[in-house]
Amino acid sequence: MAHPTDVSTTALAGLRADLRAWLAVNRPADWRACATHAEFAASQRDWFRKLVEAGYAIPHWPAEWPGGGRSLAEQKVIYEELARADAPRLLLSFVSTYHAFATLHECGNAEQKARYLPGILRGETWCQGFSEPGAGSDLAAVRTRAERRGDVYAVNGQKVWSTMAQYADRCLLLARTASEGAKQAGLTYFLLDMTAPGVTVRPIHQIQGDEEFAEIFLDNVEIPVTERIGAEGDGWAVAQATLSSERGLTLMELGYRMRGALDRLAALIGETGRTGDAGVQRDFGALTGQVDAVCALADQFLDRRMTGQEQVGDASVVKNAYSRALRAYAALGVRLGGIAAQRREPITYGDLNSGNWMADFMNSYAWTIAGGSEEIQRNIIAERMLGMPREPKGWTAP
Amino acid sequence: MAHPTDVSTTALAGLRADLRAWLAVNRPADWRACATHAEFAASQRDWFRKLVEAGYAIPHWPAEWPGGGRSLAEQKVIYEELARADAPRLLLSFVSTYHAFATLHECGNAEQKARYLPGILRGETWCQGFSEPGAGSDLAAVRTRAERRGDVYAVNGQKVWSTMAQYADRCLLLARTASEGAKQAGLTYFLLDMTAPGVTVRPIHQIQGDEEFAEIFLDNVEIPVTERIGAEGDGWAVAQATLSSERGLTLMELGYRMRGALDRLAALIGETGRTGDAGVQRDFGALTGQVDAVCALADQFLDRRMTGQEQVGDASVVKNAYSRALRAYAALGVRLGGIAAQRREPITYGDLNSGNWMADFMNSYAWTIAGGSEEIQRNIIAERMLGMPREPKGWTAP
Amino acid sequence: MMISREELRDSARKGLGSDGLAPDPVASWDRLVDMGWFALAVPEELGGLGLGAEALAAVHVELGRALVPGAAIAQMAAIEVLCAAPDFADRAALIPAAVAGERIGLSLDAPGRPATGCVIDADQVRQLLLVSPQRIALAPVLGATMVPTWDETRRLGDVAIGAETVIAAGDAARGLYDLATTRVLLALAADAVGGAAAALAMTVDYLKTRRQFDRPLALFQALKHRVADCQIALVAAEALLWSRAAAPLTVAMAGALKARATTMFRDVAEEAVQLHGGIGLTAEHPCHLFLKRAFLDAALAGDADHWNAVAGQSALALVQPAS
Amino acid sequence: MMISREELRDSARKGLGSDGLAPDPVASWDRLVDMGWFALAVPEELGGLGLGAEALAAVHVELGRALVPGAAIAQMAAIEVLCAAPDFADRAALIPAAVAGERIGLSLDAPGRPATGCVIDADQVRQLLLVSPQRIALAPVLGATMVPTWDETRRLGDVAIGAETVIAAGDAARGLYDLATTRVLLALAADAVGGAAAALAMTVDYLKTRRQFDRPLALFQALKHRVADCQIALVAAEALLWSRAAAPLTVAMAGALKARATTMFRDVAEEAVQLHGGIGLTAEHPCHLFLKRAFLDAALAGDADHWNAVAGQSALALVQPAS
Repeated sequence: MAHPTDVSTTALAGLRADLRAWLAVNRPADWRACATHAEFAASQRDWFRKLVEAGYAIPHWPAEWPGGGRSLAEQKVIYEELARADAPRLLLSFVSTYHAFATLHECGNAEQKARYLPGILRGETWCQGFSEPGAGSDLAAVRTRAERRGDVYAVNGQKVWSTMAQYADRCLLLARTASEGAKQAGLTYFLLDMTAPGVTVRPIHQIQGDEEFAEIFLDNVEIPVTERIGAEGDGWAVAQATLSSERGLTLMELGYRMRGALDRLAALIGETGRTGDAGVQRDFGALTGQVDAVCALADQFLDRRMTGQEQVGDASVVKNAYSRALRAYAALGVRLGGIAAQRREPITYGDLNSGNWMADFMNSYAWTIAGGSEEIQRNIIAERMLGMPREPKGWTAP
Repeated sequence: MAHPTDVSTTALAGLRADLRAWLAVNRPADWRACATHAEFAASQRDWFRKLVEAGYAIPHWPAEWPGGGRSLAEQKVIYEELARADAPRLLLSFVSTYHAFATLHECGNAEQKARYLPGILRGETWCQGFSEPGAGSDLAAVRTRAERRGDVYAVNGQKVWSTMAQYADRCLLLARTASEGAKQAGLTYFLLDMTAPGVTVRPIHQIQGDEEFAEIFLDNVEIPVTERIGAEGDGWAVAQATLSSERGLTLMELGYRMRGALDRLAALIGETGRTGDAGVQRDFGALTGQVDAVCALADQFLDRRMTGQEQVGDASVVKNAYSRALRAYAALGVRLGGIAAQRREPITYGDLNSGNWMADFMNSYAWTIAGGSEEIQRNIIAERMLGMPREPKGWTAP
Repeated sequence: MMISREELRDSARKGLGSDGLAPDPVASWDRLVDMGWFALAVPEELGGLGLGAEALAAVHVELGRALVPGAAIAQMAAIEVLCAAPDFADRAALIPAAVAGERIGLSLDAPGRPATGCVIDADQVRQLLLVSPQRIALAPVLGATMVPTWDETRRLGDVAIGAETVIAAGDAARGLYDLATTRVLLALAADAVGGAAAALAMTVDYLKTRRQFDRPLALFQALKHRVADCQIALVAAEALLWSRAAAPLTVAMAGALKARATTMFRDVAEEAVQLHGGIGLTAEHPCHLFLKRAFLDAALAGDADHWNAVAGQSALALVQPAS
Repeated sequence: MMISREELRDSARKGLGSDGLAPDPVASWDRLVDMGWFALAVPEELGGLGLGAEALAAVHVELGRALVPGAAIAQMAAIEVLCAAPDFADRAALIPAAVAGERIGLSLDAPGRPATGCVIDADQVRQLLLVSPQRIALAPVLGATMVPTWDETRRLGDVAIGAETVIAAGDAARGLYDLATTRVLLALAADAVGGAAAALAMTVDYLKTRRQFDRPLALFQALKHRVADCQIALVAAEALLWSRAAAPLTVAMAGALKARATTMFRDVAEEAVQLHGGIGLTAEHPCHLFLKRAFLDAALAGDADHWNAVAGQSALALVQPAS
């Protein structure tokens, strides 16, 4: 998407200095204080608007967009600095600027691009309607039906695990238009207006108290044919464009954030008087090594992408290594926090390493389960990196 | 086999006191000093002879045999006391007194019983010829061929992982007499004279330096038809009798031995000056809990057998819990031993918790791999205890 | 014991069975009273059943299995302490009242916890039994501040107390402290075993039902091996529980058992959430209730770090270093 | 560096490739000399290649992969220390001799190890470089007692030494100690990464070939997930290795890397034996060579307990406890 131009080290340093100075003034200091998820969503909108104005929100878009045309190296600098400054993560606008943008840019027609891309910069938000209650990690099993009726499709079904869908203006929707033949071939991709009649959104109450995800119920929702991306049956291919739109930057950013947050654990060790506990020293030391390894891995992954050396499975390794370190980080906090960590404190929205140890621990499951569970990632690593055979398709219960 | 009679607590206490007194005098003190495996085998023969004379060698045989007719509760007392006294484990005579005895007793004809059972008490030793290089955990895949030629069978093939076969007089042999139909149905069971022409035994050099196992090569070995147990094709059923002959006593004994050997770890912690290391205290404390749990589990397993409550999969749980604790025991020793533990000391034959940490560590694999690997045990637990479906037989590589 | 483990189990399941997971706190407290469980350890001469540790464990396994809310563990331990303190005159009235359900809190001297903090159902407790190795005392509860807790089945609070009445001091206090501590640790271990058994059973059922890639999840060998590992850990912890319940118990032994059982519960509950996938992350599915109860069990009355260190020190103290 | 990691790797594989696993000690030492690797870190003005940590790591990854015997790690670190000690006059003769293969032992001040103990190939070493934070010295080796070692690819011995010549003291010694220590730790981490990669590749090949229950073991999902776990740990440790090799390194950072990489190697080698089943238990299969090398790597120059504690203390020292 962005042109990987050869940006000089000097230019990168300049970008870094500019952004750092800008963040010193503009970073919202109070973003962890949101009392509700709705308040957090509002603060996310403000933050996105600021970043758009300053030209840091869409570095990966083409150069014709203000703030676009940045190389991957520049994008890396931007995310490093956002992590370093402990600025809010870009959660609400993530699907819009990565998934919706990539889908429209690569597969949308001229009209669709013109209609929706400028809206994203004005703050229109998108959600993703892929997962379903019965599908989980098996995307091809989508059952939501879209039936052509003249100039519209009538859509019925249910989507789940859609990030912040309750705040979304539009949805990237995958639905089934045919049930014969290969499961993948019957899928079609739509752009759905979330205000359309028949759309109901219900936030999912997560176990740590957040409502980061929502369910979407579709009851005879009419989508104009013009809102279809690609042809009927192209849905699977278009979805691949959506899913491959962001690779690596997020994990690099999150790795750095976790490394910064090791300070919280160190402080806890001090507060609980365990600085001299040899076992705790070792466990904390081993964790710092684990987090450092995740950061090195994420860096290496991005470097390989930049030099065109990315291989199948690399992303799965990084994701797995990150999610394990995240779990280990929170688990050590829960352990050291003792009975005090069992008191339920108000959660911090949008932070994975908040120091609210039980909340962090439960939040870490979002990384081991969502977006391709650890189990699916292990299959990919074994089969596609190590060349072990796949289980035959025909295997079913006796 | 033994009649589970209702032995009073007093009688058990008497047995315990008698055996304890006997062991105080007769327990070989120097059994760990054997310099070679052959020397160890000789010391095993001596020890078995002593136990036979004293009436403690075959408590599980019927009452018509001297020393037989003991209840399971009495057998438990005997093994508890052997472990407590740190007497040598009964390795060389194990297959003879359990596997060969059970096979002959349950499936042998009168002649076979008369010919072989008294020999066992005189010290004739048996080995087991089940596993093959290509079969591993899949016993039904046995490929050693036995071909009927008049009054004899001509046997060709190779057996592996046969415990102390290089010292055995006879072998319990499973061979294939038919290759059509179900794999199990083509197996036949033989009693093999290890001195017969065409039998070659090669000890296996194990990674820790022991030679506890051997390979057996069979090159046109002739076995008289009279040495067949059961009919042709009954091999699989007879093998089940062999394999179910000992359940639980060994693990109970080994659990107690490991608990006794925790002292070696405690001494090592003292010697290496880590008594005050909070992490080491916790890790050692957790290990003692793990070993105690294994002992409790083995006890419970035996109790359930005595009261007829044993369930499918129980044995797999005990074996797995034991082998993990054994690995953890040795791993903690290796860790605490540091660079000193990397110096290769002469191994102790017949001891799983010798305090020769690297040797103990490697030896523990015999428990996680041999006699049904941990992986096979996990399948059994999932499928037969928890009722999860088995993989269909037809599943093969694409 | 006169009533067998199995009989207690069956009666508990019958009593609790219809209430479902994490039943109503008030109704289930009344049910515990009705079933006479607070009289379980009360000697027969004081009108109780005179049962011992094994019965206690059998009951708490079932309370853990059903995620029963409330402070039954503290109540039963407090009653047992009062029963073992014959010189304390007020107990003649206190014991029958407690057996009838009037709530007594228990404050066990434990690492990282103030004497008047983390009392379960603090706002319903009329009196607090303060237990330390040096001194056993009873104090009226003047007020309570409830604190939100992650575990949704147990409500914790900090209490303000009035003048303390000393029940025992010196060696007598030590004996009562050991009694209360071993009972609480054993009960928490039992709770963990019951909770883990239920969480694992729920997970196995889910894997058998839920299909992905055209087959039930239960057919995936990697998942089978993981539930098998849970089963091994559960069965081993349960065997240790019954073995400890059947014989005299030191505080260190009870602590090691509690560390092992609650760590196992945590491991099983963590796997339960992961193996349930997305549904395990929603508050509408009961999976998380086990996870949160497991974590609180692990933290209550001294955590695994504490008790494993105690067990390690105690095992080291028994051995003379080799020369 | 001027020569890339990939070039060094390819040249190493070409050079070592035909010798097989655990090649002959004498021949492989000669090969290291022939390939000029002992000159790798020698500055160009002293006739070497002037390469840095990344090149060192690249070479040791390959030595680990092929289980090359001997003391290359010590030799290369000793040479680098001599190169960094310009005031030591004898080095003009010592460096070229060492580059040509004359053996210098290295005794690194490490926990649990006497200064003259655990010297690799002790009976072939002519001189011993004694390295501590306070003092760097060289001493002639008068004799050696070899001790049997579990690792069959490295021979350890205790040496008797003659009069020591001090090379550096004070701040200068500290600098050389840091250099020697970080280099040895980095090299051991590289050895572990190479060894683990080879052990894992061997295991994957075995699983693809070996059949049980009518299918290749590689088709069993539980085994696939276990090798995937090994791969994740390996790739993460390798990424950390290259990231550490590319930037200035403190002793604590090098120690944490060494702890992580050697622990990973142990884990992978342990899984390799288990997944090989019976054949992994026989001395005739090379599987155990990896296991034993992994354990020695883990124990040499300070174990994971030591370095993780150092890393933890160092991370704690950087942080002010929150108020």
